[in-house]
Amino acid sequence: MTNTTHGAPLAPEVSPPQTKTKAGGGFLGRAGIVGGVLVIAIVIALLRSGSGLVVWQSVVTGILTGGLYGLIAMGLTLIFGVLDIVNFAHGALLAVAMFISFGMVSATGMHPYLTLVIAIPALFLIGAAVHRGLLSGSGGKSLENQLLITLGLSLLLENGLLMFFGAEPKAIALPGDFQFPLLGAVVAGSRLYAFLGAIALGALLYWLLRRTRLGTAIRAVAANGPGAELVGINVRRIHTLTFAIGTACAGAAAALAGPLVTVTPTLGEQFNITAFVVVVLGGMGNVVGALVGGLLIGLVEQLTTIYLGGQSSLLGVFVVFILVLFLRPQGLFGRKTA
Amino acid sequence: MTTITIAGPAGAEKVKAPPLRPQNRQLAILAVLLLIAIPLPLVLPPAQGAVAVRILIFLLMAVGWNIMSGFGGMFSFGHAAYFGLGAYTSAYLLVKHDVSPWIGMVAGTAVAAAAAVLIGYFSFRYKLQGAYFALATFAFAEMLRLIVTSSDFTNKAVGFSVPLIQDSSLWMIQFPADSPAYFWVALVLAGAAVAISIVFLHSRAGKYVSAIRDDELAAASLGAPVIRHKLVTVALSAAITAVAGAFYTQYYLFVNPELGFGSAVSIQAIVPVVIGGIGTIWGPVVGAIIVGALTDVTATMLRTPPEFLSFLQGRSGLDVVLYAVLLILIVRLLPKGIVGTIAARWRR
Amino acid sequence: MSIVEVSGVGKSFRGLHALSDVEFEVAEGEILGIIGPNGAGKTTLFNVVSGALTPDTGRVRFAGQDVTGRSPDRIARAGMVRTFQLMRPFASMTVLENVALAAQHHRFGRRKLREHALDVVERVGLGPWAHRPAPELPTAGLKRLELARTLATTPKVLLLDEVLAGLVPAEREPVLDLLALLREQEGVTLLFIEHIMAAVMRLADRVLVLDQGRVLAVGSPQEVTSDARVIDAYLGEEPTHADA
Amino acid sequence: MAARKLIAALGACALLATGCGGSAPVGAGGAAAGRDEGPVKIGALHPVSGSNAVDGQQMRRGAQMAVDAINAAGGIKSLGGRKVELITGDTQGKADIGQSEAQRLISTGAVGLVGTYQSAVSTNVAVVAERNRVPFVADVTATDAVYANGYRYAFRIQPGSAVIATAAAQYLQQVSQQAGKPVRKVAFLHEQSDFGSGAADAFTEAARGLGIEVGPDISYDATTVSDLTAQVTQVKASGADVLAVAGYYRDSLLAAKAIASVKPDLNAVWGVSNGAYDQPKFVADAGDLGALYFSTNYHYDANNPQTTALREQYQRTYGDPMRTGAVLSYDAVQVIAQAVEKAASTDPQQVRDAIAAAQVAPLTVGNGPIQFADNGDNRNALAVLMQIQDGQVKQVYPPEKAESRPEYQVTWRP
Repeated sequence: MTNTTHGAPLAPEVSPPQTKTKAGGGFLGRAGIVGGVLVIAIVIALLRSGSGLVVWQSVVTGILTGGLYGLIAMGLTLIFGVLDIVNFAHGALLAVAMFISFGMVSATGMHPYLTLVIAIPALFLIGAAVHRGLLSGSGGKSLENQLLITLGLSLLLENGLLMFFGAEPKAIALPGDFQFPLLGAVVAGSRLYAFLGAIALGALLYWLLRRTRLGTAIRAVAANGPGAELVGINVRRIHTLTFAIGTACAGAAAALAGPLVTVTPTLGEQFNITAFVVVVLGGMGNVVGALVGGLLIGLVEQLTTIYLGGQSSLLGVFVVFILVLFLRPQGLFGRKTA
Repeated sequence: MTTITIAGPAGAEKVKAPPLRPQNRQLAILAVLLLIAIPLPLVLPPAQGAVAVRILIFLLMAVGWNIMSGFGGMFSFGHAAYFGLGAYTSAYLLVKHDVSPWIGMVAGTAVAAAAAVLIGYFSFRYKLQGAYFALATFAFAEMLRLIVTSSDFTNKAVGFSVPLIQDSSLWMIQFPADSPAYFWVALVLAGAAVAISIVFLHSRAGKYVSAIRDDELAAASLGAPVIRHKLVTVALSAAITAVAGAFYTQYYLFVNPELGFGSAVSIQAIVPVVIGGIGTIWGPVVGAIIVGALTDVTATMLRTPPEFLSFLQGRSGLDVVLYAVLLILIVRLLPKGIVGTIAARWRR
Repeated sequence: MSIVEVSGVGKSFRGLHALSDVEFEVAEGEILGIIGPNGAGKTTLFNVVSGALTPDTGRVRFAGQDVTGRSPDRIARAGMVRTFQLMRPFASMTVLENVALAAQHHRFGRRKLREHALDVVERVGLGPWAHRPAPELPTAGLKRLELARTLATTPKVLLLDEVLAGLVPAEREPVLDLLALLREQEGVTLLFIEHIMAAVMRLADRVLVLDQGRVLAVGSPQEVTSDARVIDAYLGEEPTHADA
Repeated sequence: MAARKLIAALGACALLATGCGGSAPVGAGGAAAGRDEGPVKIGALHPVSGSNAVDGQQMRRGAQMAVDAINAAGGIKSLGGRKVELITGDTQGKADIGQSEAQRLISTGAVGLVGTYQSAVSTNVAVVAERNRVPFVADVTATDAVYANGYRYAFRIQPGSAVIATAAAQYLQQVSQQAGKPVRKVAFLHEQSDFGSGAADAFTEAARGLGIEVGPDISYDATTVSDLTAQVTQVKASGADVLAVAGYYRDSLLAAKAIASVKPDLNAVWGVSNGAYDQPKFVADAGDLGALYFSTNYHYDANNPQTTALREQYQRTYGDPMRTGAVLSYDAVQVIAQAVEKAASTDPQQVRDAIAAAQVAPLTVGNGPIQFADNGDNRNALAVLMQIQDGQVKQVYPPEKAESRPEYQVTWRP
C-alpha cells in the first residue's frame, strides 16, 4: 500500500523492475520461519496441555475455523488491498448477508447453501451501491473519510438490523449435518463445507484476477491508477466493480458460514477485526495470502485457549496483529512497497 | 542588508492582520460560554441535568480525540484505551487504596499519557501510517479490554463499584444524586480542556504539530522535531481523554471492561468531532452537544413514541442509526464538519 | 576547512543504484552547482545529505561532525537546510506563519520571531501576501515561499533544488542576486541543483556533474562544460537506463 | 446550497433538544409529589430491547400481572384502596442507561424498584437506589457482589450464585450416590465473566468440601466464542465423569453441540445456574442433543397451584410459556406491595423497613416465605435440580420438590 501521507514517496518515481529470484527466495525463507514458529508453538501446547488429543483437536478446529476466517477475509483483501479502501463495514455487510440467508431459509425452507444464489448477487448490488453512492468521487478519497463513512455505515447496518430483526440470537439449521472422526479429532461437516467453500472461492478469485481481462484490469488499477487510465481502463467502473465483487464474497461467506454461527446483528463486529488481521497478515490484495492468513489466525486462536486458559482467544489474535503491523506491515506474501 | 523586492504577484491587495490575536478571541468566547453554562443545572429539570453532564463527558472525550486526530492528523480508532486507563486507574486507587479521585485522575492521566507515548513511539518508529495506525490503536484498546477482563487485580469482568459516602464531598467528588455540583465539576474540567486545546494550538508546539500534519517531511526539513511533537500530542490527547474516563467513573460510580475499554467508547470519541468539525477548536463542543442531545431525544421518543412512529416502541438502536446517518451526511456533504464549514464560509 | 564532506556515499532502491561511491567536499562560503541529466540521482543526493534518506554506504560530515543517519530535523537545526523541487507549503497556515515556523527553533521571543519572519517575507517580495493562506499563492509565489522558509532558518549551508525552475527569465535575476548576497554578507554556503546553465555559469564557484549516480567530473564551470565525458553524458549516446 | 440548509436544520434540532429535551418527565415537583397522590408507583427496570429482550419483556409482563392482581384484590387497603401503578424503564442491557432510567423512575415517584436481569445493570441500579434511599428488590441478578458491600436498600429474591452452586454440589453428590455411580471428578466449563467464574468458584469450594475433585477449570469468552469442540475435548482427555457448565444461552447451546460431537465419557452434564439448560427454548433449539441434561437453578414452583394458575393465565394472554424470571418479577412486586400495605405509607424509608421484615409466600421454589437477611439476600431462597426428560423440564431433586425421579446418565452412553 503506497505511503498515504501527503508528501511524495522518497524513492524515485520509477519503480525498478522486480528481479524474480530474490523475491522467490524470500518467500520460501518466510514460509520456513512461519512453519518453524508454528511447530514450536504446537510442541509447547503439547507440553502444556499434556494430551495429544487436545492439541490435535485444536489444530483441526483451528484449521477449519481458519478456513472460515479466510473465506470472510477474501472480499476484504480485494477491497482493502486492491482499492486501498479501509472498509470498516465489511463485518456489517456480512451480517446483512447472514440475515438475508436466514430470511430465505426460514421463509422458504431451502437449503442454506442454496441461498448463495441470492446472497451473492444481493451483496454485489449492495456493494456497488455503497461504493458508487458513498465512497467514490472526492468524498471517498481521503483516508479519514473512508474510515468514517464505512464506520458510519457499519453502525447504520448493525443497528438497522437490530431495530428490525431484534437481538434475539437466531440459528440457521443445516440439514444433513454430519461429523466424522479424523485420527481421534472430530470434524463437523458444516465446518468442512465452509473450509472447502473458502478454497473454492479462493481459486475462483485467483482465476478471475490472474486469467480474465477484468482481473488484469483490476490488478492494473491496483498497481498504478493513473497508468491504467492512460491505457484506456475506466478506473471508476473498475473500482466500483472490485468493491462489489469484494462485498459479494462476503455474501458467499455468509451463506457458507451461516450454519456455523449464531446470527445476531452484532456478529459483524467480531469478524470485522479478525478479517482485517487476516488481510494484513496475508498481505494486501493477495488472495492466497488471505487463505493462509485465515488458517494461521484460526490456529493462533485455538492455541491461545490452551496457553492462556481463561483468556479470550482474541487476545492472541491481537498480539499477532500488533507484531505483524510493526515488523512486517506488508504481510507474509506482500512486497515491500515504497 | 539590501532588500530586493521581487515583483509581487499581481492583484494581491494588502490584507491587514486580524486585530485581536485568534488565541485571545477564542479564550474570550470560551469564557462567555462558561458563564452562560453555569446556571444551566439550576434551570434544567433533573433529567436534562443528567443529559448536560453526559454532554460534558462527550465534550471532554471529543476535545481529547481532536488534539491527536484533528490537530495532529494521527487518526486514532482506539481512544477507549486512554478513557479506560483513566477510569480504571482512579477507580482502582479509590476502591483498593481509598485515594481521592482527584489524585486518581492525575494518576490516570499519567498512566494514559505513558501508554499513548509507548504505542506512539513504536508506531512512529515503524512508520505506521493512516489505516495501519488506526487499526493498531484499535487493536491496542481491544487488547487492554481483554487483559482487564481476565486479570484479578482489576476484578475481572465485575469491574469496580465506587464506595458510597453518605454526605457530599468535593474531595471525593461525590454528591447527592441530582446535585448540580457534578455539572460544575464537569464544566471546570471541560472548560480547562478546551482552554488547553486553544493554547496548545496557537503555541509554538501547536504550530509545529499543524505543520507536521500538513507535511511531515517539509516540517522536518525546516527543523521541526517530529517524533518529540507527535509524542507530546498523543500524550496530551490521552491525558484529556483519561480525565473524561476518571470523571465518568465518579459520576456513574461504576466501571467495567466494556464501559471503560469497549469499542463503543472509541466511536463516541470520534463521532462528535467529525460532526462538529475535525481540527477546529469549536467542532468538538458543537458536536458533543448535538450527539448528546440527539441520544437523549431519541431515548425519550423511543419510550413514548408519537403515533406515527409507534412501531418503534421498545426497539433499541434508533439513536445510533440516527447519528450514523448524520455522520455519513456530514462526511459527504460537509467534510469540514459544521464549524469548519461555517468558519470557511464566514472567512471568505 | 570544508563545511560539507561526502565520502563513499552509495544508495540503492531494490536493485537500482541511485548513488554509487559519491565523493566531494564543499568549503565554507563556497557555491557548488550540481548538474546532470534527469535521473542522475541529484535529488537523491540532497535527500541523503539532508538526512531525509540514510545512505547504504559512506559518510556525510557537516561542520566537522558525522551526521550520517541523523534525523532531518536535527541536521536542519544544526544549520544545513534544503528546499524541495515540488513546492510543499503548510496548507493550514498563512504565508507569514509558514515562514515564522521555519525560525521557531531559534530562541526568539514572540515579537522578534514575527519581525524576523516579516523581514524575510518582504525580502522575497511576498509582503502583500503575508496574511493570505499559503495555498492561495500562484506557483511563482510558492517558489518564493519555499526559498523564504529556508532563509528564515538562518542556515549555514543551503541546499537549493532547482529554485529557478518555473520562473520567467526576468524573475531569475533578482533570485541570483539574492543568493550571491547571502554568500557575501552572511557567509552562507550554497549547493544548488540547476538545469539552467547560464545561472550555473554565473553563480557557481565550482560545478559537480552527476550521471547515473556517479560523480562524472568536478571543477570550475569552464573546465566542466568543456570536459568530453560531460558532453557525452548530456548530449551523447542514449542513456542506458530507462529514465521514463 | 445543500450545506447551508443542512446546517440550519441541525442548528434548530440542537437548540430544540437542549431547550426542552423532548417530553420532560412528569412535573419538576420532584419525587414527593409523585408519591403522595394518584396511584402508588412501583418502578420496573428490564432489558426490553437488546440481546436479552425476550427475557426482559417476559419479566415486565410478570411484574404487570402482579400489579393487576393487587388492584383486582382492592389495591392497598391500608391506604384506602389506593391503586398500584407499574412505571417501566428499558435498560437495553446497558449499565449507564439502567442508571439514568432508575433515576428517572425515582424522580417520577416510584416507592420501590424491581429488575434488572443483568448483573452490571443491577449493580448500577442498586447504587442509585441506595443514594436516593429507595428500596430495590432484584428479581434476577446473579452477582453476589452487590449484596456484599453493605447496602441497606438492596434486596434479592433469587438464590445467590454461591447458594445455587453449593446446592448444585450437594445435589450432585446425593443424586450420583443414589444412582450407584458416585461422582469422582467434575470438569467445569464456564464463561469467563463474573457470572460464570462466580458460579465455578463457589461450586469448586463446595465440591472440595464434599471430597469431590474439581478440574480442569476451562473458561471462554461468551461474546466471541464460536466453537467449543476444543474445550470439550480437553474435558474428554481429563477423564472427568461429570461436566458442569455455567454460561449464557448462546454459548451453552454451543457447548451442547460440542458435547454431542465429542461424546466425552461422562455420567452426567450438570448445568449450574445455566442460562439455557432449564429453558423450553433450549429443548426446542437443541432437540434431542439436550436430553437428560441436568440444571441446578432457581425455578418457578411446579408443585404450587398458584404458580400453575399464574403460568396458565400468562400462556393464555401472551401465547408462550412463562419463564421463571417473570415469576420472580411477580414475587418482587408482591414484596413491595405487601410492604406498602404493612407500612401503610409511601415513604420509601418506611417501605424499606417493611420489606426488611417481610414474610411473603413465593410462587418460586423456596424453603418457606421470602425473608431477607440483613445483607438483602432471601434466606429461604432455594435452588432446585431439574432435568430434561422426554422434551420437558422436570423438577427432579430434592424429593419434596420433585415432579419425577432423576435419571443419572447421558444419552450417548449406557
